[in-house]
Amino acid sequence: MKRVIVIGGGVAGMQTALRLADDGCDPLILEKEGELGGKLRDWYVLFPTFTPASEVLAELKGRVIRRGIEVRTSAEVAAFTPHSVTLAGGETLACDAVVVATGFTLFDARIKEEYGYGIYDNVVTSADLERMFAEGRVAKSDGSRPRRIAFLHCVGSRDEKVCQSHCSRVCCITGVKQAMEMKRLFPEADVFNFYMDIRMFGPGYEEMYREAQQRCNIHFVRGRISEASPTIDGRIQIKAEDTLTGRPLKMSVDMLVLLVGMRANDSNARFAAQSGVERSPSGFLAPKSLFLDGVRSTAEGIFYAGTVTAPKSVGECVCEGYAAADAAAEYVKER
Amino acid sequence: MFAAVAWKWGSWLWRLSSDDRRRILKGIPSLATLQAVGETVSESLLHRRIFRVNPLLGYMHMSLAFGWFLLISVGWIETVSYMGFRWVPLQGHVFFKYFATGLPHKPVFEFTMDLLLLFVLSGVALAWGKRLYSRAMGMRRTTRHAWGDRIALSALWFIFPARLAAESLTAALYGGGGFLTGSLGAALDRVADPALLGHAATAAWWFYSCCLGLFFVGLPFSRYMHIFTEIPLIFLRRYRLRSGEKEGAFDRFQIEACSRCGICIDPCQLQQTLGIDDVQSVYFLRDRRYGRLRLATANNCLMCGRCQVKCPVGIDLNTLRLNSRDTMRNIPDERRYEYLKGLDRSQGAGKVGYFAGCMTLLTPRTLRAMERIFGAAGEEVWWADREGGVCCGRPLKLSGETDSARKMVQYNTDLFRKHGITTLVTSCPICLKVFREDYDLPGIEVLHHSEYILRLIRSGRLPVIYGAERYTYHDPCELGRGSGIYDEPRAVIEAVGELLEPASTREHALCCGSSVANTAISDGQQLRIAQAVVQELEATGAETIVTACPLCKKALVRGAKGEVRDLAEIVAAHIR
Amino acid sequence: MAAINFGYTISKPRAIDIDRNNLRKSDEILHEMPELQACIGCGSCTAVCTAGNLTSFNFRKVHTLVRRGEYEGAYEEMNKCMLCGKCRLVCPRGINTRGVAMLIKRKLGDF
Amino acid sequence: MMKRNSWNEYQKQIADDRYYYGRSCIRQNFFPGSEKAFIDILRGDLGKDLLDDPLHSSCTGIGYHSDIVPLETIMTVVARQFALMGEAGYENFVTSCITSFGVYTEVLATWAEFPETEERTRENLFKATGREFRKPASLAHTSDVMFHFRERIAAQAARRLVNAATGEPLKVVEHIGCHYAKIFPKSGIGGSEFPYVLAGMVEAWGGECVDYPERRHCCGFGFRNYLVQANRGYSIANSHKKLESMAPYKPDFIVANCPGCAMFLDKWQYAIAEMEGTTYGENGHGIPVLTYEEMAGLVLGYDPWELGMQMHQVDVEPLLDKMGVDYDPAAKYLGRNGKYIGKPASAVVNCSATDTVYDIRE
Repeated sequence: MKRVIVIGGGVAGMQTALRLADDGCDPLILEKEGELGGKLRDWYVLFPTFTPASEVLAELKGRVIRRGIEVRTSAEVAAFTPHSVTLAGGETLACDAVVVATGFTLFDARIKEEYGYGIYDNVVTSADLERMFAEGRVAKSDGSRPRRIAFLHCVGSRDEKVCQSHCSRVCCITGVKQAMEMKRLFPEADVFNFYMDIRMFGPGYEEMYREAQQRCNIHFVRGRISEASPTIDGRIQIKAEDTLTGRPLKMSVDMLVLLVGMRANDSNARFAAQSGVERSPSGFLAPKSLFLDGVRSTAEGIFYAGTVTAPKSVGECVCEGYAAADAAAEYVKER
Repeated sequence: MFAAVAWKWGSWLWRLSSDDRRRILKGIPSLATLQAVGETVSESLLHRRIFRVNPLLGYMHMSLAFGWFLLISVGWIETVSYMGFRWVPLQGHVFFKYFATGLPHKPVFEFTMDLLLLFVLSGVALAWGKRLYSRAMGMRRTTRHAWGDRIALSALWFIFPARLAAESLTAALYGGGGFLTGSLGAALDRVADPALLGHAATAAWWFYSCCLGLFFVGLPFSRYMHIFTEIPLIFLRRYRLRSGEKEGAFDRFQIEACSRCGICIDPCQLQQTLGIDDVQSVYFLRDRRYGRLRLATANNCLMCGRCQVKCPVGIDLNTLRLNSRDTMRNIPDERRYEYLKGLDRSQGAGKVGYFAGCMTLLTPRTLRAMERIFGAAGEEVWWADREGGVCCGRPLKLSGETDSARKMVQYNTDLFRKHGITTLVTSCPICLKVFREDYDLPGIEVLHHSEYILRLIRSGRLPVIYGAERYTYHDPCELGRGSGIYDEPRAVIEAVGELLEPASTREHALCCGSSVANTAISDGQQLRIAQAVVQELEATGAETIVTACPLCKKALVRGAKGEVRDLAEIVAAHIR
Repeated sequence: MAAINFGYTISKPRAIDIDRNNLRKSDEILHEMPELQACIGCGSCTAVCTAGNLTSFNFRKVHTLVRRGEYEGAYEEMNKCMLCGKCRLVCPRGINTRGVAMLIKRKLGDF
Repeated sequence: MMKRNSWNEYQKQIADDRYYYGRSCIRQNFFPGSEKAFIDILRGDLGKDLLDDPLHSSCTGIGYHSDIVPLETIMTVVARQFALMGEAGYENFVTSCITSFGVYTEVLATWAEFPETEERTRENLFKATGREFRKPASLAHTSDVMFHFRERIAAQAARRLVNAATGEPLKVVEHIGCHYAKIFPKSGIGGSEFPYVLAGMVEAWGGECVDYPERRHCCGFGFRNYLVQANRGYSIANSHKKLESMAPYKPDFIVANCPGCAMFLDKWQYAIAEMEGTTYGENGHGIPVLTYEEMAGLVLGYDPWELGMQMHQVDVEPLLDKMGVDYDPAAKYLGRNGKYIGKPASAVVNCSATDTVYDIRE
């Protein structure tokens, strides 16, 4: 049986491995963390259905285990070629093809220091908030209930000032979802979403957006927050332009949630240099073609699945797992 | 009771405007009085109009009203025949049977009275039935009443059964009675102990008199005030008194003449399609009468006029709703709309002026079609608002802002006069209605484009080809029920193709649901109404739905699978 | 204390200060017509507006300011509206814009 | 206290000795003791070599930011200063003015980005003056230098920024001029969002910085906003906004590193008090505004009148009392030679509720 190594054990990697097994290959998942699951492990519920992420993850992991797919955790990849993968420890594994499903890195909100993340209490990121939801303990740092919450879209997305020109796509709908969750937890609180554009690209997203506006009375203000500063009573004052009225706007909030974007992994540059694959200007790995070869790299025998090529939703990553596996299986059979 | 009624009428009459009073004085010695008497008989007693809407319901109302009236008059004659021709009060008969037990029987009277009682009782039975199961009466919904009404209604319901019981028991004790009371009495006599019968008779007579008393005391303050109010209303209407855009004393006659029969509920599309059942005219009039009308109720009406054509009392429901909105919303503000000063964006010159209206500017195909029609007919046209104009004012009026509407009216009137037109054509029925009713345009003939196009066709100025298409026509409310234009659009359609009539048509036509008169229902609700209307129109099998209102067109097109066209469009497509 | 005339005064801030604005009427308006929150600021209403064609009246801007608690001048501005209802026909979010115009006038005016 | 350490990421090279000093155009009018204090501290207390060259000129920054002086001209003027520095045998340029600092930084950045502009400047300078120049080895603002030696000054301090009576640290509002790091965030210590240059001094000398909402807001000078009288309402509105925002924190004084900022935060307090009767400090007084040199001078035990603090619009005596500075009230309005220099009329900003306010127009 042909061995195909899947680098990364997130949703895309797991689905790739499952499909490779279906296609008669012998997959091996290399996961750098201690367990499978990738970023989804830190997520609470998924848009637009509020499905628990753990439910999706448990199902996928269960399938991987039941299928007896070989998995190596805590295995960080240092380098790879189409026919070998070298681990950080120096061990080299031979294979017939490689599927790169290494995902993305969350943007470090501290870089946008004007928003005060890591400086002021009660400035949190969307990822922090997911963790708080999962732990069932959403509150201000002093334990009290927030009365006014602001979400800021596009932190580390579409921002040349931090070298992230691309759109991370899923943050808009995440912002809507989290705003609704906050409103559910704190019905008395006012929730404001500050956005540059609202990009509701997926099925059911627009409907969810509308529900957030009309039923949950979440205020959407078109304008990017320029800065956050502390107030004497421990709140955060934010400033933005309400571009739809052409007036500056300021208010103090109890919590500021930064919807952090998806950044390309730093390892992409290394992989590109070593393996001859190409990177797009955004830093994500570039597929051979955006139209006909979305899961193939520019190098023979190297395939992509998931957010390693661009920001994607969970469902899209899983779909790419199927496609990447089929493309890899086809390749190893012909070889 | 009579005092309360008299006081009410007196005060309303007193508060009538001097113009209205002059109309009454002029009307009294005229033929109108005789006609009013006739109408009073046919409506107040016989309920001819209800018969037309719903025979069963008509019978119910007639049996109650006319039956009771006869019962009172025949009873009075009976009393008189016993007591001789001395002064017998009208109500003298009520307890006659109770007090006059020892008198000789007059079988003719007893038979007649029993027959009448049966007549009334059949009506009561129907009323009970209507409450229990309104569908059997051909009404999907019946009125939900206020507490005062329920008491009066219950009293009314029990008056006649109580009278039957009382008279039967009396007949059982003392004999006599007709085929109904007599035979019932005889039956009772056979089965029951006379002492018990005696007590029962006393109780029944007491119950009867209580019900009667309760009813008459409650009458002026309940819906039964209509029994008496309809009569002066008929007279005043014959004397050409009308409700206007501001509330007036005459409105009170109209409001209290409402019997809350609930006939207005069924035709209401808000009820039919959306299940909204607390805003219909009956509830509106009730709330207004008792001074608890809310804006939400006043606003939630399409003002399509479907209920008005069905109203058995002929109450001017739309106008009353309009002037309620005026009371609630009108703000006289002289500084409003100052920007209208000196504005004139009109184009061209000609004796014929064309006013597209705001909505037609959103249906440019209609506008282009009118341009073609004018061109083909060789008409020189002055275009009032092709490059944006000022609203006709009707939407503001419909919203109750009548003073603001006056500003629009004044502006457009000045504009029309300034450009010296003799004919004003509009393709918007909303504009048409306000032009005809509220604009003072001497020397300018106002025409809806359907009327104008028909003239062109009939005079040979616009030669059209008869095609093979089949059309169905949707009557716009403001054009049909609002302005009485039903035939012209139909004649125009028939000149270019085959016309198929939908199930509800002409004065019973449905409203598209997007009426500017309603600011309460949501977009989704408007759409549902439009879909229901389209369903009926498409059921005709026609390929194209034709209407003659840009707003109706916009509304219907949302729900339609096939094409929706303005009248002008199909004509323009058939110009030879 | 007699103030000195410096030839200028302290300019009023242009910023909408949500902390200072009284949002009661805004809340009432949104409570009565929650659909107004569904506005996505596309501007169709303003583009099609009969009054906006003749004046600087901007329905979208006025109702957005009202939602932020900026009521000053909103009533006067809203009174430029002719209630013709074209905006309602074009709103992609199906907002009952005529209802909104009437509601704002009612809440901010002397009704 | 703020969890702030991001300033560490914005560090720059500051020379240790041998400075060529560029003065400000306007400071000597409003805070005449400050530049002298800087020279005295550097030469006297720290033993550094600093050249105060009388040949150097205005950088023309005010004209530049008011759209009067074109870019080519200002580049040539800057080049001339560098030429003078080279001729004097120095290569570390320090300037007393934030706008100058911004101008020098901008010009150097422009030359680096567009080398042809540097070439043209060389030609222009040579044509105009016959001089040639070398770019400085280091460019710093004088507050950067003071920040650089903050620990040494702390070691030599005669007193600290604490309330002498209670021992509590003084609450200080630090205000950084916009041109310090807002144009080129990497040119300032701590970057543009959380500049640390003044905060570092305050903390090193025992004070405590106040983090108030409008901390980053401009003082309102804005060049055209002040210079055109019709726009002055906007200028004062900016200071007004800052003062409103900081007042709840009850700061003991304001320290600024920009000539314009110190002046406007000081003088606009007077104007606001006269216009509206509003004051923002203790007991109905204004909040004293210090330059960082004055602050350093007080810490090192200089006499406040030697530092020129009698020239402030808002009286500094309440602060001096709080810090336990020994001063002679009678000497306040005596000039360097002991001659009476005149006394300003009383103003609302310096009167407590119990004071009598005189109308200065009388």
